[in-house]
Amino acid sequence: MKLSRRCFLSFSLGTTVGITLSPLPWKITDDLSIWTQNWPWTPVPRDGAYSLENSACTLCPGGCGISVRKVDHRAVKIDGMKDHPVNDGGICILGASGLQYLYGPFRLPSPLKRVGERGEGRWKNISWKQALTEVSEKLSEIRSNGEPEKVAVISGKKEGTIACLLERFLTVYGSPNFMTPSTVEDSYEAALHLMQGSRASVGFDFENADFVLSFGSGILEGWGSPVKIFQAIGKLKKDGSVIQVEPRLSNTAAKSDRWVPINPGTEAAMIMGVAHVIIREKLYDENFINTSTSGFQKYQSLVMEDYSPEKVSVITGIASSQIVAIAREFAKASKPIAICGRGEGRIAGNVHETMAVLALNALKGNFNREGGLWSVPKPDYIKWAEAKPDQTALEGLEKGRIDGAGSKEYPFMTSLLDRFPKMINEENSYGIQALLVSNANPLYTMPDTEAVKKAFEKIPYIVSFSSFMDETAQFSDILLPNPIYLERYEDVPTAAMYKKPVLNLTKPVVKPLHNTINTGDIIIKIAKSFGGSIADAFKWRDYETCLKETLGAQWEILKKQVVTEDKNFVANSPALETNAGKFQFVADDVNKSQNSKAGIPHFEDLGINGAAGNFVLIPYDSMPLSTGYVASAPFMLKVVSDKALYHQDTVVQINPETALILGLKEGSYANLETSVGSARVKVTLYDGIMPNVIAMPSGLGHTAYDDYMGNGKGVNINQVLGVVEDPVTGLNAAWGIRAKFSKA
Amino acid sequence: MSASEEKTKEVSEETAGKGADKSKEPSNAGIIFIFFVLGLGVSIMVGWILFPKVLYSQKEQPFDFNHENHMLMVDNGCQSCHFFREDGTFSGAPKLEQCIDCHYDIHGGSEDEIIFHEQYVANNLEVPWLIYYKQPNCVFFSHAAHVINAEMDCRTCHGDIGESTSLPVYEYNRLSSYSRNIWGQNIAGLKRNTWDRMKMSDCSDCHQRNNVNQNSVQTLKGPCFVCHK
Amino acid sequence: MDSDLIPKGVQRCSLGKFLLWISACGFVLAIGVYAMILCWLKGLNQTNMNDAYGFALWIWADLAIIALGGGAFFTGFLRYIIGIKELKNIINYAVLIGFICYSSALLILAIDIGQPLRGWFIFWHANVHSMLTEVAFCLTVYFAVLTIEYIPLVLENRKIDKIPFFHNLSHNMHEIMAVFAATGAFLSFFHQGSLGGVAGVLFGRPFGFREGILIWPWTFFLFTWSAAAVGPCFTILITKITEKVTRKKLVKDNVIELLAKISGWMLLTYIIAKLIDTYYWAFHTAPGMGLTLAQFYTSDPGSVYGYWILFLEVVIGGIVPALILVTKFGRTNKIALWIAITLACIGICTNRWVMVLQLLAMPVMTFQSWFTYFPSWQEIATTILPVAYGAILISISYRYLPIFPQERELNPIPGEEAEVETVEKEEKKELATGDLSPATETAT
Amino acid sequence: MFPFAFEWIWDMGHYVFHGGLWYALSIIGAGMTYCIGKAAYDTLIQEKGSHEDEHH
Amino acid sequence: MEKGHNTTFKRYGMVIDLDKCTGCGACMVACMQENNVPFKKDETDKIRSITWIRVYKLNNGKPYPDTEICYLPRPCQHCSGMGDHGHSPCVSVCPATATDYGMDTGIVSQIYTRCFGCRYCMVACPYHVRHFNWWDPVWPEGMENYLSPNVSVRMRGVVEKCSFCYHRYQLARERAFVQGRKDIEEHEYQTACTQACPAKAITFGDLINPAHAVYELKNSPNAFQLLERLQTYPKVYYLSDRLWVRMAGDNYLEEEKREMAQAKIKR
Repeated sequence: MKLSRRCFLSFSLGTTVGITLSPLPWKITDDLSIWTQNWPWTPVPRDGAYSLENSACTLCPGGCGISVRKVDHRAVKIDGMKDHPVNDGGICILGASGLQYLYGPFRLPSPLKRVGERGEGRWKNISWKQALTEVSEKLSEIRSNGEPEKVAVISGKKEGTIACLLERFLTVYGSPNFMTPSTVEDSYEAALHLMQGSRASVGFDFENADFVLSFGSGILEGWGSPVKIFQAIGKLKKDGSVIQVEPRLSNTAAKSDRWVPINPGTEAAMIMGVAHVIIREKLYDENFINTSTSGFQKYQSLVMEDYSPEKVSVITGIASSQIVAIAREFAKASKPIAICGRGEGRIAGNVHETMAVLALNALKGNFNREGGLWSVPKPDYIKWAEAKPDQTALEGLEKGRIDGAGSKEYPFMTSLLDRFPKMINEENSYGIQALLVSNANPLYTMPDTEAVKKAFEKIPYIVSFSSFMDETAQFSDILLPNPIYLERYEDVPTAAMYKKPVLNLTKPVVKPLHNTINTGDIIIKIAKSFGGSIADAFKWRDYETCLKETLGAQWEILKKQVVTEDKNFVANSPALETNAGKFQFVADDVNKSQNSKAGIPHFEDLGINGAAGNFVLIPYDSMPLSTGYVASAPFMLKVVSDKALYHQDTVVQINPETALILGLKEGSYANLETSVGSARVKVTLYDGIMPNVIAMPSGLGHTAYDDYMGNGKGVNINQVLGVVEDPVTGLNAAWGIRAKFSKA
Repeated sequence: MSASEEKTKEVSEETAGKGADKSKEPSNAGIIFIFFVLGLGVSIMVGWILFPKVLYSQKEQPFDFNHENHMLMVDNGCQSCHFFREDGTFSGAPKLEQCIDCHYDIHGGSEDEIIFHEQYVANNLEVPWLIYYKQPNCVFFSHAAHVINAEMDCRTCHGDIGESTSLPVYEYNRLSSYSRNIWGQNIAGLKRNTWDRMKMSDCSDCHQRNNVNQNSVQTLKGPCFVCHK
Repeated sequence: MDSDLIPKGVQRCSLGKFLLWISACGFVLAIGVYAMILCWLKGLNQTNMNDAYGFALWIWADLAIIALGGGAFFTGFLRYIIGIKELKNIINYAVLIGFICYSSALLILAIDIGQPLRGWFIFWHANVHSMLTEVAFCLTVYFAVLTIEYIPLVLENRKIDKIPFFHNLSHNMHEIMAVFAATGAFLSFFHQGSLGGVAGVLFGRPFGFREGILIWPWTFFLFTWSAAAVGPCFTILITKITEKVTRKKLVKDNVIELLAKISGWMLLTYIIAKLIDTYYWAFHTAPGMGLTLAQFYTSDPGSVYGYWILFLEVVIGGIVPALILVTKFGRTNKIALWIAITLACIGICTNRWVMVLQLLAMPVMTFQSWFTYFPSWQEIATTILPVAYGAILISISYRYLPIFPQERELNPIPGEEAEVETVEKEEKKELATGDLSPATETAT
Repeated sequence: MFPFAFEWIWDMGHYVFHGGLWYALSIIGAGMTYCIGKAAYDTLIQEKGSHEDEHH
Repeated sequence: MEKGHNTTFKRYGMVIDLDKCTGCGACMVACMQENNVPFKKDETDKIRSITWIRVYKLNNGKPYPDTEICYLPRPCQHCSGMGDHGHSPCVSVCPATATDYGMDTGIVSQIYTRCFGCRYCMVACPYHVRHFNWWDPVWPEGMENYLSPNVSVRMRGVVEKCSFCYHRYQLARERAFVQGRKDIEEHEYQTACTQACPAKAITFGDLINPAHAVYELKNSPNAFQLLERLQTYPKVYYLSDRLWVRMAGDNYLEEEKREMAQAKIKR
């Protein structure tokens, strides 16, 4: 026994020595470490042939060119397109995240039909044929009931072939209700119409200006075409100066030469105060005033009477000496631009404020010239044969728009989406039977989410063309997913607030990943299914043909170079189109029934929602948080500061003084309550904000998409913000809301 | 251990201590030594012969390919099919599109060509070639730097695959999933030809010999980033 | 039941009681092992470490137990190199404690790295400029030495000793133990130092950075010195605790007092060096980087590290125990000794804490604030694991191995005179051979 | 650790560092080999328990 | 340092104009997309969130209304260490030589397959540019399709950091080789953040080549480096005409701050 044990021990020893002398232990040790270097669950990107394809970005109205880097058929990177007139190689955070939208799991894979209750999230895959048949049948049913006006469209885009196809369809179908979300551009458009008589968009030549006086505009927070503006401001910082007037030290304020804190909502008074000093000291461009304007006297007397620096100082909280200094600086500059429109311009604002800013620019005559403010004509390349509505359609069109745009009250407006929920909820309108939503996500982006949802609940049939499972898609009855911009053709005629008209073409850089159909094709198909006058208005075989025919000679050029720009574009003289042939300080096309000053720029306290509460809640925008149709991509959320979103909580900024009074500390929870809704938030102490003002980040609080895309992260600011109607335009003029704020 | 066993053991130890069984010792030592040698032998066999067989797995190429034959028909040597793209990157194994340039139809009619046509051309599928000398994902290997800038011969790393008439068996390491051509043909790590193994030390040895960018602060050899990504 | 394994002439508790105690420790150990496996399988996301706290609780525990385990090398150094014979009565225990500390430290390191299967890269692909390489090498090799020092103890188990080979092996190892001990002391000097170097060489971290000579920052020497000073205190502390637990006197007072005296003087000299170092660092090194002592020990938001921790480390954990231990009263008074050795251990742990955690908590870029961190349960469990493991190993070793040479003499079992006789006989023999002379009062 | 590792350089750092390391390793290695070898020799060849008495 | 300028030895570096930077984060996203940086469902715990370039928000510490803020993008500083010997704080401490400094480019590399995750380099770096992969990188289903083959995806348990888009340097060199050139032009090698920056605040190039834009920019009186007093010799320079921003770049004693303010007044 003893021997066998010893033998066994000896055998083991021999084995040990032998194994040690063999490659076995050493190779296994080595191979195991190599195994950790190639864990099968860590993805290995496949290599292939590299290529670059240029296209245009459509994620925001900025109109930038992009270069998509591809490896074989996969897109791996989006860069800015070199030498593109708008972004010249640069790219914004949203554009750079584009591929996450392309490859994200929150894309809609195929047409879907709702199975469970609305918003429950239970869907059934259906074929395109079935989907289109169902939508066509529903629409023809409504039309055959003689109620074609009860079909409405919400389109995220105002211009371009898709928007025009949708509008054209509605027209021949018989509904006037083509609605688009309004932004500060609408307010500018209205003001330009009132003061110059033109139907034009506004453009700013920041690149060549030498002074920018901004009244709360978040020009570095996503305003206009961000990349263009970033580049211009960078240059302006070297050769000129920027003054930012707003209650909060935003990024724009931080980057400007001077931040002038102002009582929230009183920017218009400040604009008028600056005008006052300029007029009083006769610093304005006399030649321009005399030759190219009308109504100066009336404007002057109002300005001189009501807006002395002392009076303005009381309203705005800005020292009168500072008002005088700013006015002098503005007047002294050779190419100064004054702008208004808060944040990134999501909310249209009070038209009188916009008019005041136009008037201030007019004092320096800085219109339609280098370094000034331009009126850019609407794109005019869509020249289709006029659609001929039939009798049913004409009857429907006569019923007038549900949102009141173009009515006696708001004569020159074309769309007032912000009034839409109210009109439906108040039930004195004719109501809507079917709603088509394209490129928009109103259930998330519109103020007073609760009211919007209530209105949508009253609409029996909602169709969404969204590419993603967003809030509105989630609440729809049928989903007809559009391929995303990297998979489809579409004209992109906008470059927000850019001084020249540009036309981009977005084109498929990758094969469509999912079973999607371009919204343009869907409209053409549905229209054809109706036959008669409706089909007649859509003679194109498909959307691509339509686009090709519409663009004509430009098609080939655009396919090759993505963008065309009229380099020699010169805007019309500002005065050309008005009746008087001059820039009008006093507008005539205004419903003056409510207010004697309605036609003159002035400061008007429209009041803000909510009587209760000692605090003022203002939204703030930032580049990493998308507030529009698409939610922020995972990459963008990664960039969001922990002082805006912390785990699942929205973080609001308050002045340390306010915090002291309320007994709040950095990171404590607080309850926020407005007349619209309430929210539990975290607070961060920020010296760059006025006491008693609460700044809340917008773009958070999605309830759709997925966990990576911000579902359930923070509070949607629209849950606590309301709508204030501008008396002249009917646009939303709310800039904030009163709030109760207390320790939670 | 049972109590009785212990008792016997103690007893035997005591007797051993007295030197009663001294005569047994040498023979015991001999048997013990034999067992040692036995263990040594078995484990060496396992380690050197059985282990490599278990460690490496073999995979079949989709179908056979005759390099020699193809070399006769092209004008530009290896680069006819394995070429540089304009951006400097290397194309590697040809894509289906390239093959069809010549093989738009069945030419030779060999079994392999028929497989190629029936299974891949007909279905527009890329041939999933197994690449013998594919470096792992952590490596950046520039053919341009070696073939163009350093004017190296393909043979240096790929051996005479260009003259082969059929494809060798593709062997890969089950643990590390590396091709045996990278990991080394010889289990002991011995190397006869330059192309026998393509591990890091092989790259660095050649770089050292040719004094390629020996500028690392840490090793005074090539900086890691020259080959790693 | 296990009486055959228990050394002759000593009394041990019943096996049932023993197993109960072992299983209690085993339970804690099991939790630690579970946490350890979690860390290995799921990765370090199981911890609350973050990109600012690249090192955290574990590394502190590592540094602390290595410092406390320094008793092994320093006692070994004194016993075998300097030749202080009395220490033979405590060297076994010092070795055992050192073995536990070092094996725990290695285990913690194995859990702490993100890629345990690549851990061997530190040896194979060593970067000799890195203090961590030095730590890893010396730690591993010294652990081997400790194992070698511990093996003969195991072999002295009554049962094992009966196997001739092991008996001989144990004997041979004893014979050349001085060589091993010398190597161990050499290695230990370096790795204790290199652990100090870990923080001291970080020239991007003003809190840890120290000037020094050649490649060694002052912390290198301070760490070695402090480990040598406090290690014996920890050995005494554990001995005292063992005595309390076993309700027996195991080591004669003269041995303890001798060790305490050496430790006290070491501690005193260390603390003087530490004060000089702190002064130089605070008033020369730091200002050169634009920093003041007040910025290191501040009540700024996020910082819990005020001057109190400096006071705790230097005064309470340094000066006070040093002064107690250098006085004869302090060494001989039971309570004073207890206080002193406990404070010394706290002091060294605080020092290691400061050099790991406060170092990382302090922001270097002006626009950052102090970083906070609280360990996860997995970290705490794996940190307590060595304590349970140590308790088990000590218990088993104490029960079955002749750890304390003086135990039989100090705790004679009535009615077993024969046993006592043999003990006396053995001691006489030792005297005769001059190999291992017994400790006596006069020897000091 | 070994001269054939990629990182090895024949410089002072490696001489000192690895010199120390290999020195320590060889002492330990030699020491242990001696102990085991001698123990084996003593056990197998020499008379058992010859120094039973020397040991404490 | 200047003598090193020839076609083979370069010191790639960056000059970031903080007066231009708007803190928009485009550089961060461009970098993440370029370098296969993973993301998690919740990325608000910023000290466990991997971003090779991070934009910090600095403030002048003054109360309302005198508050000023400034954004500071912080890529890896690619320190050359004391005396430009390449012993940057992180390189010298790595026990397994997983991070290295190439004298040919001056770029600090990080080799993920070599790193075993001891995190000593993270501890050594005062800029916090190094990030640990606490989790396995997981992409939502389908998103792994955009991963670039030029940069390896990092596995759990290793440290990663900005590489100055070294793969772009490699690819530019390949192109140059095929075109028969040995060297590359300034515009051929630009990092992803530089290319993306909508405000054009980042300039990248060879700091010791007078033909490169960064050469002049770094000598501006408004230029400063982060923590240069620690003698890390970073290769990222910052520009700002605001004194408080320049002072925020390093630690200064109170009297030093006073002196700097006075010097500014005199100037």
